[in-house]
Amino acid sequence: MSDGNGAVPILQVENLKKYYPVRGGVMGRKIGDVRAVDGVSFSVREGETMGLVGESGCGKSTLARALLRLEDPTDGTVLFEGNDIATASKQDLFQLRRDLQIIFQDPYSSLNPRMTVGEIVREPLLVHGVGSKEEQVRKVRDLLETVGLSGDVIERYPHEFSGGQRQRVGIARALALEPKLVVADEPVSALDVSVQSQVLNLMMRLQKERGLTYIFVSHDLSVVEHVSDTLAIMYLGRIVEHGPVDAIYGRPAHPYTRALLEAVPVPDPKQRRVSVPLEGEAPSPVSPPAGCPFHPRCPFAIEACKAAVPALEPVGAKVVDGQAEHFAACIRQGEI
Amino acid sequence: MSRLRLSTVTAGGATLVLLGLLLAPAPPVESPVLAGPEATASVPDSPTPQERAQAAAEPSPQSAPVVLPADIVWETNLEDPPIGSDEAIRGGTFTYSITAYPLTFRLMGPSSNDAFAGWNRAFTMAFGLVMLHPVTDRFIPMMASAWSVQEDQRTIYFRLDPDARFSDGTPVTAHDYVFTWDMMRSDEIVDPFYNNYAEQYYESVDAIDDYTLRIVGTRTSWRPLYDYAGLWPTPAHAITLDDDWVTRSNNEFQVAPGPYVVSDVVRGESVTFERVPDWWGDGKQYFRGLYNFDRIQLRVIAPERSLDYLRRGEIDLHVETSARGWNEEYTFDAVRNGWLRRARVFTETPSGVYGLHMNLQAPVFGSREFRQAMQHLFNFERLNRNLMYDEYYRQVSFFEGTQYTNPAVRPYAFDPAQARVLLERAGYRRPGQGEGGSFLGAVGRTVRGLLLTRSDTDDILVNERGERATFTLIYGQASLGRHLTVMQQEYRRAGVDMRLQLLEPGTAFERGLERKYEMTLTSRTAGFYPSPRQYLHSENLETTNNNDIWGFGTPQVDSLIEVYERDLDFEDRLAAMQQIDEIVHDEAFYIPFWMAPYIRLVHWDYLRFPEFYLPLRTEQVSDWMVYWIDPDARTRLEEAMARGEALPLDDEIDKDFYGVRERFR
Amino acid sequence: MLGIRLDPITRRRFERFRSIRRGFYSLLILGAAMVLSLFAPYLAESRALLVLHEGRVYLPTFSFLPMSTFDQEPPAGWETNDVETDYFRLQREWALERELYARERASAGDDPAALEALEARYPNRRNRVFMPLIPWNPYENDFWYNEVLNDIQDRLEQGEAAEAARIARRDGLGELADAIDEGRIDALLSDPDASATGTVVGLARSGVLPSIADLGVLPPTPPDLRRRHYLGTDSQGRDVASRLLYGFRISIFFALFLVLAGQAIGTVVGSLQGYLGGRFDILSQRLIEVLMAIPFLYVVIILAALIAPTFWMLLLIMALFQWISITFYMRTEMYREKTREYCLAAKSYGASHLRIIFRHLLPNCLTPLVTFTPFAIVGAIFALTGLDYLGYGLPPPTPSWGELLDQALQSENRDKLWLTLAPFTALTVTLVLVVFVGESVREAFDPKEYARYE
Amino acid sequence: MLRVRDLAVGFDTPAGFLRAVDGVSFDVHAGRTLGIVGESGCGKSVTASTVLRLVPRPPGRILGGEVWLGEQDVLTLPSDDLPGIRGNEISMIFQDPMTSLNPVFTVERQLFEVLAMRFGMSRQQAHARSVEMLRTVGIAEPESRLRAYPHELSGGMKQRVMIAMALLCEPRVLIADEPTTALDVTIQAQILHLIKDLQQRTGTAVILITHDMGVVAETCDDVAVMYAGRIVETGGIVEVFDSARHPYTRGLLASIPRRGQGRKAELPTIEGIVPSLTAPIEGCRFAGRCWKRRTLGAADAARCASEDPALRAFAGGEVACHFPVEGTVRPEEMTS
Repeated sequence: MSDGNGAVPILQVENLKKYYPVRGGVMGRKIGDVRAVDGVSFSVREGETMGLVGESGCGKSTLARALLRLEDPTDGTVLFEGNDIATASKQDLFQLRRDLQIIFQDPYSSLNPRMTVGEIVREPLLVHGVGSKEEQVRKVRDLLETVGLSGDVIERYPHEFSGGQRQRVGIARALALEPKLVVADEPVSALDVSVQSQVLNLMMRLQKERGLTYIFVSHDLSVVEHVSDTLAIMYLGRIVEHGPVDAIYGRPAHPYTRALLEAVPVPDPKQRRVSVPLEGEAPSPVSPPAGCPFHPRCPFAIEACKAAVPALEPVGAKVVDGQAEHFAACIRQGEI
Repeated sequence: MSRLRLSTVTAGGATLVLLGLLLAPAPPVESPVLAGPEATASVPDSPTPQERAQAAAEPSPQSAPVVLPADIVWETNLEDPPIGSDEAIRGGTFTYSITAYPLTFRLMGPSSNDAFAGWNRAFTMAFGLVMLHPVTDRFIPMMASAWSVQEDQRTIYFRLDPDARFSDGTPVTAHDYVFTWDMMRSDEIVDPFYNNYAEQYYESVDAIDDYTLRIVGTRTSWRPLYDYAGLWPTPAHAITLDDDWVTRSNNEFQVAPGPYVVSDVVRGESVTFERVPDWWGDGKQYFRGLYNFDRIQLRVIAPERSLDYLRRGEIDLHVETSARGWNEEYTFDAVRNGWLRRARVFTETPSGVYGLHMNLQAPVFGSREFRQAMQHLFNFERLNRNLMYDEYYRQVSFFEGTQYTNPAVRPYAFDPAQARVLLERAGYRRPGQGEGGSFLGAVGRTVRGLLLTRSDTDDILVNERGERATFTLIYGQASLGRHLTVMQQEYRRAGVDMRLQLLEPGTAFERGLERKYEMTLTSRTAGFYPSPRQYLHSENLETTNNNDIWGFGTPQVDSLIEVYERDLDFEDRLAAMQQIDEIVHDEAFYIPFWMAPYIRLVHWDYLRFPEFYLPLRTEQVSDWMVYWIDPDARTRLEEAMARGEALPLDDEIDKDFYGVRERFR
Repeated sequence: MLGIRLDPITRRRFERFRSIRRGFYSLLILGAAMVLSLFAPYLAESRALLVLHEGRVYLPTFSFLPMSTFDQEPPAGWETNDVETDYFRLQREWALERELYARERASAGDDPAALEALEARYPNRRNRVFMPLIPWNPYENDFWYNEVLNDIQDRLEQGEAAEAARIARRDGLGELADAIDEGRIDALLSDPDASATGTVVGLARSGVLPSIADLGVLPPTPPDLRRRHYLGTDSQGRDVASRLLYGFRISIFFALFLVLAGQAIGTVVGSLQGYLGGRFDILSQRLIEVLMAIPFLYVVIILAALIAPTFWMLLLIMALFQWISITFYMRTEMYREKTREYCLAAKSYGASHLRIIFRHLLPNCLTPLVTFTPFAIVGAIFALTGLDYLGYGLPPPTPSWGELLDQALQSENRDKLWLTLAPFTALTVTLVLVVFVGESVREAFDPKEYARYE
Repeated sequence: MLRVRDLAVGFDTPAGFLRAVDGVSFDVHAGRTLGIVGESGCGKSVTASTVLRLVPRPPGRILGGEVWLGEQDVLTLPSDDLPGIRGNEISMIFQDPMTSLNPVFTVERQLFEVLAMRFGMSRQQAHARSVEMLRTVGIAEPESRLRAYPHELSGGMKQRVMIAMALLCEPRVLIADEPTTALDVTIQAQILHLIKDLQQRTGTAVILITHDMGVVAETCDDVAVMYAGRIVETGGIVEVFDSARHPYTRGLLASIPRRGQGRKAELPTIEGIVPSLTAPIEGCRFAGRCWKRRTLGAADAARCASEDPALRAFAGGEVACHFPVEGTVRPEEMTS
């Protein structure tokens, strides 16, 4: 997949897998696998935001962490500007980490409660030995001001801040090494609505100012729609639909995407749903169903769905430079 | 405190059980209870390999028919004075304490060697052929009226006393001795000790006729009667020896030749002996004045409660084992009024080696001057006066309590000045005072003072090689810790650093045997006849795990030991042994501790003793039943107590009829 | 706070701890006692702190001064150069000279020759000895109670009544000294009611002279200010107060070192287990279980029997077992804490494992460490006391509470209350203080409010 | 059905005494659902638990107010009578079903306890009723689920069990405290649907506490908006969502990203943070963050800062604002 509108794909993921062993017995023998991420491929263009959506347990957080090699992937490649993160040596990885940063969901547990805000933001600089002490301190102040906190807060501890302010600190820390790609793992899920919009605004401003590329992981479809350029929907460790936001929201090709969109409660009492969009629950990733993982809940499932895992296929006719942009993994995508 | 008694007989050992009275062996106490400073441990006293080989090489006389030699010369001894007193009055019940209820009334087999067994042996069953007179140390008749030791020094003929009867009236015959030997060797008794003893000591036991017995020992001995006259008669007619014997006879009152039989028991509480009516021994020369009570009741009483029972009149006699108790507790009215009498009776029994031992193979003790200095620094008087109520006597001789002590040997006096002279000769000097004087030294001492140890080892003597006068004393008796720490301070003041290490008693004992120590504190029990070979002969040097814990051995002493063991002339043996005693003293590797050559008695006034109180060779009151109950005195006491009147008091609590105490002055 | 910037959680906990007065004051008392015990050689020691002699100043704490320095008479059998000065006796000897001088000065009049003779007779009256509060080191055997009367008796028998009186007066037996000085002693000794045995010891026994009625006894002796045995002596005549003090010093520092060493090892092992997880965790956990199955006290006793247990050696042996329990807590703490996102964040910018463990995780995992430490100290004190009690702890004559307890519990000492009370009280007070600290720490660290719902 | 008047609850905190709920009044009617919305820390959960007098003491303290359940004031009842109210008259569902179920008992055992206590049922009766109830809340294979322990159930399943438990006693009032916050959107839709469905059948009054405006819009009949321990606006669902009068409600609704809002456009936000409730507040609690106030004249703005507005009736509801908003407001106005 190459660039469509002049933007370069900064990150290319091919067939990424992350399995967790299931252990048992006194000496912890491996007795099975949890397929948290099971063969995921996509690419992200520089300066864009890719939304990654799915319900809990679908593997989106694991995927986010595997991308940054916070977890060692079981298989697959993660090419960042041509370097494979998945297999990079310790030294290479150390250098690569400057360009790849992460923002976490929980602003409470993501900041070490025993370090001051200044120390927290400075840590990456210390680890990478960027600049002199004075330069580092100046840089920390700048960063904090960039994210909307006054530079005086460096002496204070996380517990003195509200959730939104903490998330800003987390963002400042992520920006300290001036990364190119930031993975935001549910960055606003834990925040109140009023604060959520502040943080989203900040993230969007930073993207504009610094040309950042985001991978935005969330379960909140409204938020994702607001900030993303492209979107990947995950279900049971796999991407079931992938494409531009408008295309997916406009015409979801996968039944799961469709159900997901319908399930989002709309803050408008006049648009109430009448029926439940989707029955049942996602099965356990330890023993996924055969065939299409979604088929047990899918209202459109047919016998063929049980046979094989459907591959991502282009949706419709929209093709840019000979490459499709919108994909869905459903054998009946054309029919429904 | 009377010497705690551990059975000293060992595999094949001819040591005394009830000293003098019985030569009969008893199995060793399985787990030695160590109590009090005088506690002793025993170690095997077995024949040397050479001796065993020698015995095996000789042809067995058993093949020849057993006949009495034609030229046999019978010996007997009726010249010695009686053991008991003619004043003794027969009758009454004597009540006394034992520490535990007997597990069995057998003398052989499992559990047959508890506290009660001593009484059982002494009063009912284990009546040997001859005994040692407890004052003259000569053999006198017991079950045998005459004996004849042959020239090979291991064949002995005995003529049995034809009057001897078992308690059921059956005559005691030579066959009963043969049966004893057979029984000792049998598997049915489940008793490896006796199996072993019978095999190792006796080559044959034969009845020539009903009243003539021949015993052949396994090896030549210069003391054959002592070694081979230990068999007692077992009533063959009353015993069926089968697999069930051990269980069946557990609680059976045994048929026995002695003056008493067990007549009555209250399980867990008491055992009563009753005198055999018209006992055959009454009237015999050496049984006169003995066994005066009609009944002896032994009640199970914990030792620490024994005095209370005495005060309540529930027992007649109490033996005080604590110096503190002896000096501090007897201030109550019954004692002040003379109703209860106290007597500290001096006796003389072999006491064995007891004290501090220096390992001659440890570098620090390589110098004789150094060892002698250690002797001079032992302040026995201070310990005795301040920790032990001045109740103990310094042990001196290596053969203390036997006839072989060298009276010329005197203990090293406490003399730090002399010790310093000797230490200097051994090359040890005070370290320079530099440290104390310099500023840095002062800082060093201060810092050390602030840390965890007092900086009091600075003044320890040092020799030219820079080695400090330091050694470790290992010991297993925790109760001696207080004596040793006082000693330690005394040594330290003289510049010698004695470190103390308390070990588990068994470990301490083992370490001694293996000579893995510098200084150790142990004791050994001793037999009536000393056995210097196992302690001092150079043959022990090649190996460890023997009683030569110091690693001592010189050709001179070796030859003296030979004299003692081979020479049949007592004077020669005596001279040799006294010389050994002197050499040991001069070599100074053994710092003898103290002993209590007495028994402390507390008894009601009606319990009467002969004027000599107890025979010379007495270790505990059950050894010789020379005391009796005086019915008149009983009446007198009861009246005095009823009226609250005092009885005339004794002038002297110490009874030293034989002048034992003089020997320690 | 002390110039160290504490992070807010620690600060809050510390403030909370401070607000729990019982624990805070217990900590202050313990701390003060520990610091004080470091100076034990200046509190309880038979060497004087300071001697002023003929215009010179001596500091005997820092140097060995033989008796010859001050012309003191050595004990029987010893030479003056060999024996360190008996400062406690020296103090009394010089005090006696002052007393006698003052007495005779009043009657000497103004005759200069007589004054000169008087001055010459008491040359030491200007000299001074300053003893520590407890003038006994913990090793010294004081048999004075048993010996002094015999000593006086000997002098009397040798016709040295003046010397006998001097000794009596020197050692605070004024009543007896007066009786000798006034020549009443012979009459007293020959009166069977006053002395049944005709000796001074008999005189003491009869109680005719009440001030010597408690003499002639063997150790342990009861508390007595005359000899400055504030808590009496033990069964070897050693000062109980002095031994308690040094025993405290050893117990508490031993416990402290032991716990510190144990917690350090336990923290490292537990942290690694929790952080690395996986095989390492499982294998080491099995090993720990094996180690735990070994009966610790028994092993220490066996080892103590094989090697002479010095302070550090015993510490080492016991530390081998001390660290285990804390690993469990550190392990679970680490397991929990390492999944926190700040740990992932550190990983994401490339912080090394060590940096993550020590800079990020450990400070957040210290709660069990701190809360368990006081209780571990209690355990360690108990273990040492127990070992000493059994006789397998520090070798004699090391002063120790366990050894004192052992003496106290000997049957012959059952009526010697001071022997029982002293170590028992000391042990109880110390342990209660440590437990107070521990409880308060725990409370301060416990995030839970003990709330109740209706 | 339930009338709450002037409820006030405070907590002792290290920072001082905190008035978490300060004069809250509302009514709940049979068969209707009242939504209480607000951001974290506004006092909505405390309000709910106070209705059942479930305030941990210490540090909590009920300072005053009345909770009328029919003719009974719950707050003045002897505490012995409380168990008769809880569960029977008023039931509660909590946010985290995991901590609300006892992990060491099976589902059946927990349901049985409720039934045995309330109705004195035998095991057989209870079993039958439990099966029926589980079926009612949409649990498949109720027989086997009864034998399960809580950890063997998924989050949605546990929440269903909680609802089943709450409904077993046929309460008059059901308080659902963030019942779906921990759940995925598809499951959330199912649970909300279930609650509504059950309510229609039983006529129970429901108090739904949530921070999600979408959920409120989807489910509730009436809504009360809380801010800093107060109700600032209340009214019918359509009225409040369509024409909120309070600047806070307006701001809150505007800051939610909505579909078709214009991707990556800046979201309206409410600047500042919730004031600390440990210090006494003069004037309007929202004054410090109020966008409307910035448009007012100096005199009016001063009134906001000094005078505490009371709830005033307005068309279709009540609002606590001196200068309520009317008509439409452009997002930019709110942000500035």
